[in-house]
Amino acid sequence: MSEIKTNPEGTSGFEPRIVAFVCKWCTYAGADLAGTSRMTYASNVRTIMLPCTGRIDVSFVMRAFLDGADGVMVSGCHPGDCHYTAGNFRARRRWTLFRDLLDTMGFDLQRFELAWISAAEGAKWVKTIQTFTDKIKAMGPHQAMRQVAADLTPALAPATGAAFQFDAAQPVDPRLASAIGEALTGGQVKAVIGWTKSATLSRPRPAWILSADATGELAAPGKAGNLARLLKNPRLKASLPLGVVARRNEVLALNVLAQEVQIDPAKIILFTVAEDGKYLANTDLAAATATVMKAMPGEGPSGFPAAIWKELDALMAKPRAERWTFWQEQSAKCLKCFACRGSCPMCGCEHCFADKNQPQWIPTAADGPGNFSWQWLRAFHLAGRCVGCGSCNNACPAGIRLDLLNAAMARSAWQHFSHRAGVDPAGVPLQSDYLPNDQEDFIL
Amino acid sequence: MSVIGYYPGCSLSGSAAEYDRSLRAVADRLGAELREIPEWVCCGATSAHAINHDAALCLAADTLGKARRAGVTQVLAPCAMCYQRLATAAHAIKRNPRIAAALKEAPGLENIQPVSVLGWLGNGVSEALKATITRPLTGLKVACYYGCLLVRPPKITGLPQGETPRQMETLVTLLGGQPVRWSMATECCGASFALAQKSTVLRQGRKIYDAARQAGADVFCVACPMCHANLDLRQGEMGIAAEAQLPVIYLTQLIGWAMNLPAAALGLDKHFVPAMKVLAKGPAKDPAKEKH
Amino acid sequence: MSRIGVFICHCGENIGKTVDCARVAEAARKLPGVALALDYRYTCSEPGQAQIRAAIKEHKLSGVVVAACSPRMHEKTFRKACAAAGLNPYLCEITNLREQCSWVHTDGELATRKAIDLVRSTVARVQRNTPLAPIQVPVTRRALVIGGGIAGIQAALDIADGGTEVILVERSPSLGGHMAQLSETFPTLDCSQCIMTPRMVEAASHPRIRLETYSEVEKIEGYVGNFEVTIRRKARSVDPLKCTGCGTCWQKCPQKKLSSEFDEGLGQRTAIGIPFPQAVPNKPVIDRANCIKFKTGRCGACQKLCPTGAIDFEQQDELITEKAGAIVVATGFQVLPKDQLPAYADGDHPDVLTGLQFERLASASGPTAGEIKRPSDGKAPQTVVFVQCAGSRDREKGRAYCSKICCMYTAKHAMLYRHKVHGGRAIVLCMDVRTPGKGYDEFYRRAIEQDGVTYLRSRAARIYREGGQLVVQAADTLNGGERMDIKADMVVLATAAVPQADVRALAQKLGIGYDAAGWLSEAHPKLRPVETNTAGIFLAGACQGPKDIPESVAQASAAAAKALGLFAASELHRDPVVAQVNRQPPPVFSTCIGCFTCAAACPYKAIEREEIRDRQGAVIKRVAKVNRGLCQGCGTCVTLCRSKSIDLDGFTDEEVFSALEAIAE
Amino acid sequence: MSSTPHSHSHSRSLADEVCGVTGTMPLDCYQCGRCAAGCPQNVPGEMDISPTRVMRLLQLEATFPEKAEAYRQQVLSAETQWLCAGCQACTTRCPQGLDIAGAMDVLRQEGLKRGVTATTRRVRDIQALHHTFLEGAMGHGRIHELFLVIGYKLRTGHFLQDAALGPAMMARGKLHLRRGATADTSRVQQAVEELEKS
Repeated sequence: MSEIKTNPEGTSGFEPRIVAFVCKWCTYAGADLAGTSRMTYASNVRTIMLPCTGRIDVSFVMRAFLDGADGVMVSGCHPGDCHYTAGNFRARRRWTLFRDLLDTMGFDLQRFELAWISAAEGAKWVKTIQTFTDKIKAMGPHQAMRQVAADLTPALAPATGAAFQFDAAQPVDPRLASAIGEALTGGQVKAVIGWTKSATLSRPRPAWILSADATGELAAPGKAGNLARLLKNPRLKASLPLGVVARRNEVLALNVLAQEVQIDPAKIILFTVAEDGKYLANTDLAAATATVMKAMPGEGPSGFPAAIWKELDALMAKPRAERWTFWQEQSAKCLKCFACRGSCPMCGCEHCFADKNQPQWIPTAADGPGNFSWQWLRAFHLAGRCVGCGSCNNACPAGIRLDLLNAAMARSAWQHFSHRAGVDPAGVPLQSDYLPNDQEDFIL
Repeated sequence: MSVIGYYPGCSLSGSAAEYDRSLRAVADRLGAELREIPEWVCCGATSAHAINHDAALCLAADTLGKARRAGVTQVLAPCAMCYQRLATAAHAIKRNPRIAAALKEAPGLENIQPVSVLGWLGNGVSEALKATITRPLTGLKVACYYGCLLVRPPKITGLPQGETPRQMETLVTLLGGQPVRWSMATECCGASFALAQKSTVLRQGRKIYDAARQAGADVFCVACPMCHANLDLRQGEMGIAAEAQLPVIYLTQLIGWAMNLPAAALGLDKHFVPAMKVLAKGPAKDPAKEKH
Repeated sequence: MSRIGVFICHCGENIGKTVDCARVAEAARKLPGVALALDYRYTCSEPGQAQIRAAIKEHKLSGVVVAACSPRMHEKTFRKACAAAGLNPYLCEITNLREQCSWVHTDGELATRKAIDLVRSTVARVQRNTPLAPIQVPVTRRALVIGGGIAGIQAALDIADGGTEVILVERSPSLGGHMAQLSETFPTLDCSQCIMTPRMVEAASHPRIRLETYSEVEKIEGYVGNFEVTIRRKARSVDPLKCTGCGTCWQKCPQKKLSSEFDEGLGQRTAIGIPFPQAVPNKPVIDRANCIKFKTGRCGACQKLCPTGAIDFEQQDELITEKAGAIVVATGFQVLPKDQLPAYADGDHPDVLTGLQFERLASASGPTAGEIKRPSDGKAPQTVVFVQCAGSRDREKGRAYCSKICCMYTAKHAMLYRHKVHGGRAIVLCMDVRTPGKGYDEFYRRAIEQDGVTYLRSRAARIYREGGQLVVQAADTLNGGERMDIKADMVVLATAAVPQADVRALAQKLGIGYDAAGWLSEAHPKLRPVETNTAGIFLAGACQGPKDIPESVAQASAAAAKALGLFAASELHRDPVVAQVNRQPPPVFSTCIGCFTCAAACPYKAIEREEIRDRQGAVIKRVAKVNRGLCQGCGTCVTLCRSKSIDLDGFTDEEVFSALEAIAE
Repeated sequence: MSSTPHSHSHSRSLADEVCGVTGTMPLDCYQCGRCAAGCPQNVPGEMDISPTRVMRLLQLEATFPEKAEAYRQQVLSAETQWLCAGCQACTTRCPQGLDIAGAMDVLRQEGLKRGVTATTRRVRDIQALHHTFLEGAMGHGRIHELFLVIGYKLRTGHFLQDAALGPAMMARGKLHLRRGATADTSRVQQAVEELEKS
């Protein structure tokens, strides 16, 4: 075997670790072409080949970073060239949302590169990798991510913010009580989910009303919470047709659940209630949705207290590094009690990814990496689905600003895809859908 | 129409005075403000880039810098040579930051954009122009002669059709004139060789003249002082009898004429090959003609 | 504990020169779960493969990692070797140390480190691999051939003769393509139509070939062995069953002055008619855009005079769907339009022709019945300049490639001209003359030595008119670049061969690749020249790149052989890289909650709803189920699944995560 | 990315100089001759060697170090680059996108730098014109045509050339006796010096 050349300066100094996730048909072939044409580029990149950009899970990207990558690149076929016709279109949407999430968390997007590289573009592969490597070299090691592992002192500031509205239980609108009573006696519904006084808390708590004479226990719904989460209850099947005391929170949530085939709207009657607790009508989901839509602004994400957008703007106005620290301190408070999950009407999985260990999607310990992984992935799973009811905030014993991340995702969905959660029971889920001309200015 | 930087260049303050005069007259009629770049320096023309690359770029770049300080983002350079040199400099500044640095210019110099007379009249002006045409050049057969530097090389001028430009034809048609179809529109006239290598100028000039003549043209329409000088001054030397000679008229003069501006205001009396006898054929009466 | 065998290939010097393979093997040996690691000069060679087979048996390997060239090169080879030794082939993974390591990195130390990381990663992945069995899918014994030029016809005939049905789709009203337009063919100078038309008739009359002319492929779904094709039959305005092709309609059509596409604008045609006399099928089409009846509502002469009442102005486009097991794409090429060459065409001078126009001029069935007359005045041109590389080998214009056929057809043109116009001057401007091929160079020399054609080594600068006279600006580069302005009576441009304008759209429908210029991409430039990257779709002819007739025919037969090979098996074995929804014992059944976010995103509609019922038949839960036949394994569903209940065999989350974590170590 | 071609000779070749200034590589030329075919000056009695031949000589100079000197002499002492009118036809048409006119500029300057240029009368005239012009431009910031002509005539001794034109032009106000406005060029001069240093 002939002598192997080594150039000394090549091995000295900071050598960034770069992971590239590429699709099998275009970019991997393009990289092969660069080889067969004997072009040369920096050797820092470690490539992982997947069938399609559609297969590239954002968790892979985050895991690469957590495992110490200084830069991550994702690349596949140009739009229209996907071997599977549309995998890259869906991936594009995913990245748009993911980048906005990272940005909100103060993550430096410079370290996350995306490029369309066809099988014929060996030269583009070389150029992209080389430029990216040089850029990361100049930026230095990925300190921010190391910070995640470090033991941060949790921010112990009391939990305040738009979504925290605990108001004492008020007497119910008698018209609501009687309407429910009639429905139960008349047999239109087997049970009704509503609100009642809590023995321990001042604020109302959810209750299953099974007979007309139980309507006396009813209390007026507060502003917080979301009854839709009770539809996860195994009792549900036996209780159909079911009545639900529905405010905006419930109506929007029910739409998402209908869209995801979790409920059958035909089997649910809504006792709609205005924000001030006044009983409006006894209708089906479609009618209720129409009423809610009328009350909502025609623009912007659905749900969420209006005040939250100012809070979000204020957060985004902070320097990146400050945002990053803010969220690290927030997630440092997390106890991994999963109250957020339990209270969320959208978290309907019987076996949450967080409980899976083959593979382990998030570290189980309530430490830096564990908490951080749970926090961002929870928020990402709610992208285009969260209706901003704030249940998670109210449930979180540590008072983590979960609603801010949810709001950021909701805004991203609206700004890039004019998507509003919970307004159309028949709509296609945000990330399952795409438009050929979805924005992609961030992709090389 | 808005303000635009104006870079007359050396020949417009000398041998091409009528180009300058007619351009200002036309701009005035179009309500366009030409803001002359204070302290503008010579673009270096052929000679600078022929023997000193750096000097060529710096001379042109310096004027761009002055234009920026004059508060304009576009510089109109009527002379094709000046335009080409400024454009080349603008292009080079993008590629090589050292030039701007050497001139102690702050970043962003590359945003100052040189504009040719065609670019200027082409972009949006045409509509305004139409309204001002009161003496159409009906029946006037025009050989639109671009020469080299107005259109070449495409990488600099940004005109993809480097071989077959049509902007001048469009304008002449707009003036009511009749562009002839000929094949020497972008042939070189010999440019700066008038002094040092006359044989070139005479040979090329003759070729261009013959082509225009065969195409049945009454006049040349030009937008370059060198093209003008080489054709206007030397048709005699090319062995063309006086009566067969073709007047060489600046684009801006033709426009001015079509705007019914007096011949003198356009410097139409300054040509070696008299232009008036051809233009006077036009339908409308020429107020300036009586004076002659 | 797993027992992985790692085999590092030097690939002669290719890997070994840059990567220290011995060191990589040494590092691999230290990895947990690795039973042995060997480096070898050529692992893909028979002894190399024998080494793997032996090791599997001897060490009872539970997995194999081959660190060699790209998996796109030899994955199959090595997986076969493993299978031969009784190891499930999907327990063998490749690490790419050549195309993406040794060939692209110059620093040996860094390259070796990278190699070690990559091997470590693949070892970790293989430990998670599970044995997979190929999927069996049924095959529809019918082929779809797109394009009715010589390539398409040849492919259709070969497949049909092989005993399989063929649907031959041609978008124009007749078969024939460019070859039908040609006068004579090189290097034999036999009349193109004399050899072409019998093939057209043969295809039309073949019992197993169904023609769909004046039709286009609208949509393609499915996968190898089971494509579902939607074809648009454009309205001919003529009922092909009633029409006898008697010709009355086009003889009587008053709209006679339309420029003929078949004659490249040199001849004229009527609004109703067949593109050329030997057209197959011999059934006319109405050009609705130019038909007086359709434009003004008046006329209708053809309808009045048609003896069989075949004219049908109301006829509509028709969509039909067909099943096919394999597809041959033979959509051919076009020549660069003259207006793309402003420096040459001189404002579309009538006497500046494209090569294809000259073919029509020289063709006995052409507008001049084969006499060389120049379009402007019908005179026989005394000097003709043939300009090669008109648009080809032009890096600046994005066509750096050689159009390949021009050198030969230009020699042919010059010859034909000299034969037809005695005493005429034929001057060819060329940069090189490229004549590889049987009898090709002899043919080109004949043009010079016997037919007195003058070759000038020059690329034309510009073609313009001086007075009435065409002038070609040239320079003799073999004489120091002496400038020559050649006066010509006619100029023939060997305009570049370029891809069909709409080929990209078709490629996207088919899900096959194309290069920067727009030529369709083969699966491998040397070893798989007629396959595409999509199983069951093959290429024939010039849609893949410029080709002459014999090459197109050869490739068409090759594509046909591929298709027939596919039909030979009773069922297909597909790579088992498909998604599946997890199943678990009751009461869980599956962690899927049936939100069907996946189904909404599946490009192949491969995700179905399955209802899990109890003994009484009551629905316990509704979950997603993947149709393994339809699933193509893109994995989009896997990524979208929040409860992580779907996974992709061959690329499971576990495999990816372990590969990823191992890279980081 | 190491796929850009480089000359095989170790000392900087003329081709390298051309590449440095124009950003295009003479080694890419495939000698199609389109530049020569369209060049108005590539005619008998004008250019002594054709542009395409110039490009070829640059390739030879870069690839055959052992004969580089001879090739360099040959190309630098050609009249061609001096008779180039800079009309850009070649640059516009080159299918390989080479800036041939730009190469001519580089060759003139390399010639002057190395003191190797053609010495024919007309080349000296052309050089005289360029120098007079550039001095005028750098000196006064603007060119005054009359002074340009006078300067040129003093340099070359062609006192009678176009003598008749002068008065005729003055009569038409196209030529003035007194020098018009000038402009300050100190910045430019400093900049040029600085660039030449680096």
